[in-house]
Amino acid sequence: MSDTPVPIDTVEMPYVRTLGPVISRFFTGLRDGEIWANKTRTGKVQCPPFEYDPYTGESASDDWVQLDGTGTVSSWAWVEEPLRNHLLQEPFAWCLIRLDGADTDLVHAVRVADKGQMATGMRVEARWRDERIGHLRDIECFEPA
Amino acid sequence: MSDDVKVLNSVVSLDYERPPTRAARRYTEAVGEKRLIAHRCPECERLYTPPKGYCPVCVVLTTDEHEIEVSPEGVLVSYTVTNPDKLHQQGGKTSARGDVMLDGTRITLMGELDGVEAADVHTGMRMRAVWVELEDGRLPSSGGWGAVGIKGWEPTGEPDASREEVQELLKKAGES
Amino acid sequence: MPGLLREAATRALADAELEWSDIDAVVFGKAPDLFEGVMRPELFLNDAMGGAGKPMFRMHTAGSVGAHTAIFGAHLIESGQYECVLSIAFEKQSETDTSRILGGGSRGGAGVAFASSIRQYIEKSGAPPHIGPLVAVKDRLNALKNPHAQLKIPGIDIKMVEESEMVVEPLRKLECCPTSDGAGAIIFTSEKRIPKTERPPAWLHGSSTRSEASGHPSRSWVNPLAGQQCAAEAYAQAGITNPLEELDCAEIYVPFSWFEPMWLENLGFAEEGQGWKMVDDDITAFDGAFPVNASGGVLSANAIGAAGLIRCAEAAMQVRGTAGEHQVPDVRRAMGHAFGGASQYFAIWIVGSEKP
Amino acid sequence: MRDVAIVAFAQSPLVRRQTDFDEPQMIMPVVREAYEQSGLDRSQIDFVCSGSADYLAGQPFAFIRGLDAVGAWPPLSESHVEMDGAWALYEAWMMLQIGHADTALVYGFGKASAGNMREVLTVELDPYYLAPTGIDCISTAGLQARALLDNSDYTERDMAEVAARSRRSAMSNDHAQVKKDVTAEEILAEPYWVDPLRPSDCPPITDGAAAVVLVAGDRARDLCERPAWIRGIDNRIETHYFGTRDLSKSPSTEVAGKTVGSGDGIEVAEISSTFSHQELILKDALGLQDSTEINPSGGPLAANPLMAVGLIRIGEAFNQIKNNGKQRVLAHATSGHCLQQNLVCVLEGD
Repeated sequence: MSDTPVPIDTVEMPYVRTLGPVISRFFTGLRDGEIWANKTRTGKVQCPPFEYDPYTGESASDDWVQLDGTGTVSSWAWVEEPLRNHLLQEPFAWCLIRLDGADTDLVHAVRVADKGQMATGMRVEARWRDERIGHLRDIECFEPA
Repeated sequence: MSDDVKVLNSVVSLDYERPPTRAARRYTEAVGEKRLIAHRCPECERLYTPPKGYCPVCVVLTTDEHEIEVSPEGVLVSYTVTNPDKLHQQGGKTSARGDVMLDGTRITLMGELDGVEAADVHTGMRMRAVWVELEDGRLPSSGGWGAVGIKGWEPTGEPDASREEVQELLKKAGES
Repeated sequence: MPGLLREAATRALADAELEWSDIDAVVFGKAPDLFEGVMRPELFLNDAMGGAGKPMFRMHTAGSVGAHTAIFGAHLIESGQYECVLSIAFEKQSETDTSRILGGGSRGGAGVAFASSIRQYIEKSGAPPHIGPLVAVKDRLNALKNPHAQLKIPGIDIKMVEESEMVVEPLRKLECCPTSDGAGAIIFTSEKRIPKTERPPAWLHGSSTRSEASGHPSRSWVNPLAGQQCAAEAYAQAGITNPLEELDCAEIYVPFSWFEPMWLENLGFAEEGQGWKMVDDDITAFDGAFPVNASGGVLSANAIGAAGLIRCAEAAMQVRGTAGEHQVPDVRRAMGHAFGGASQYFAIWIVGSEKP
Repeated sequence: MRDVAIVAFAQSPLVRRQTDFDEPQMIMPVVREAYEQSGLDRSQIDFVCSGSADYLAGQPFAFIRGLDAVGAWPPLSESHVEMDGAWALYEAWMMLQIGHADTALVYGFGKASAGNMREVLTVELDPYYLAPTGIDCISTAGLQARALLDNSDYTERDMAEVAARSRRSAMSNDHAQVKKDVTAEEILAEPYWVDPLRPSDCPPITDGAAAVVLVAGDRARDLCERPAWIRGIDNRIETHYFGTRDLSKSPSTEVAGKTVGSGDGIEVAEISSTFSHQELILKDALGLQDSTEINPSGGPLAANPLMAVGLIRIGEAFNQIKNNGKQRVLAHATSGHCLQQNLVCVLEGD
């Protein structure tokens, strides 16, 4: 009886997450092929945007700026074997990307032909999906600019 | 504005492996043989079924040597009639669930009441276990608040316990 | 989720006339993470709670968690280590089917487990069947006075409750709590930092938590020892010997109508077997001698993780005199109470309008 | 501040998969050992606090079963944090500070083996911006390691030295899971897992439990030959989204460390450096001198029972005072990805 196989128990729950005004605006922009950032009251441009200044809890300002989807890699980690939920299902780099005009970094994927092309400070640009739904995956990934 | 993206649909799906403990495996085997086993705490003599492999009152582990067989029959000490539709349960009919206190123990086990109309259910009825069928040597997944390995309870047809006897059982169960 | 929390937090800050920067530490509470599908969501919600750079704690003690969250916030102040603490709790149950999580699968929900102990209570105490509906009507009428209550049923009466469908015998639909989204926030300060507002503070006179193991045959679901002991310790701290005389009202966690008489006994407001008579005699009604759940209680809104904190906050509002339309007159001392698990986790606080 | 000391510490075997025991069975012997070490009977414990997380087992209310393991009958004055047991210790310490209790039992437990931790810990991230990308804990640590390599003089060799030393130190720790006489060269020869991390830069998956007994005042000396006095304990959290902070630093650790005097005469530090590069970040944030011995137990790289691993650091630090004659030691616990939240405590002998 000791060799009874262990059953796999899948805990699966669907969630319909209401977004609130700020994330809603950001995701609506992504669906429309646009990247929007908002400003904290101290003028810091956050992308992705938050309802608040993460450092103080103060509400963010109502100022929004549109970014053009190009940016610079601040950090990266190369994944040779993606997990089933990863953004890309081929070898790629997770990256922190400082979009031009933003003061914070966006976490996303960068696709290059070869790991040797990856470097901190490299310039990248967003590659959009044709069919967009209002999700971070509307940007398929970033690619060298 | 009406076509703004208002929600994010996501599915959290995670796989878990939770190997059964030795006590749970032995309990399952016994259920397959339509037997009910329990562990008796060596310190306070409280009985636990399914066996936990420990006594939470005395903080001691229990093992095979503390295993005993208990009667799968007892007295209905409480019940409720549920309308499954209202609780997102499977099935659609009104059903009764009850707590049965096993003979010679202070253990009450909850389960569906079978073989009796909901309107006829009353405390004091003598009940016996209706066993689940094992699937590949395993208990079908149940979860929830029901007893493990026991699908429910059906009347034995024996005479009822009196209201006084039921109160006495409940009182005995509450003693430390 | 962040917006829901911030709605509560910013209102608490406004009530206290304080800023985010005044907060020294954050205590956060909610019930199971599976409800929202985020493991330890305080980690991401922290920024929305103004927690960055501060100490932050996450409580989880099942349904009693909100009250634990409040009590631990008070402890941080009591220690002298902090001057201003935010205790905040929430639940957002609408994003998935939380009954699937509570029921642990397909075989029933919490109501099924509790209905059984309610039947035991009824059989043991000899309470007449209309007691449950009476509680339901009272709490729902109270809810009409509370702008934050979720369920408002104008004109509700016994007949309406008794004619509502039977969900889990003996509980009818209108005797059960709804599924709710909600958040609550309480701000604590040290004595020297009490905000100079027109609204007086509530003072903590006593608090207690008690838990008991679920899985053994000696325990009672009807009158749990942990609840009795929890109340006894809170009374001892507050110097209370006769709670019914010395408290002016209470906010008790009553998710199903019959829990009111059960808990009245468990908390020492009535002798064992007599709690239902207090209900029957309208003593716990809004204009009774000892109003219970003047806010409408959990029967009118049950954002599980927040509900206990809101009970504590409602008790505080009563002693502060800030409860608005559901203010009970002349409240000097009040109880906030919560329970969780299989009637095994209890947390109570007693607040007063005077410094103890 | 009231004097509060640790007088007992026990831990389970720390193993890849505990197949014999479920959670209560895993905790129970540990709790019994802690009671016995302290000389206190269960009835003499005023307050109990635990740390665990539901998502480790994928079941709500994991802590309710944990309560079965400590003898919660008759009822206990009790609480639970959905955090590492180190934070449960903070809550218990607070109960002793305010005089609501004179003794406390603290425990933490987790069976990380039940789920796929790389996927489970993704659920710990922002559900709008991070979790939907599927980014996992090895990848987030990789981003942090790269940020450190880019923004400091540290190299992958420094990381490998940490990883190798941890596994060698673990050889003298009976409870550790990964013990190996390994060199930095051997680790540098490993292929990357998530570049710049190699497998040996990452922690094992571990099942385990730990318990600590706290006592206030002189009574601690009666119960323990050499109690460890909690001279300072603080915890701080940082912003969540990685793009809003400098991952190469740990300002929350720095602030908590300054509050408790981490830079001053620490002989031994037991720190929750879950990944090799995190030891380098933490060492700098805490202001530890080169003379400070770090993780003689092997640390999380040798055994990483989630929700107990931080409490074990405190317990191991206590053992340094009790068994090794050390006078001033430090323990650190962490929570979340990339050192988001950190707890630091300084213990002293008499």
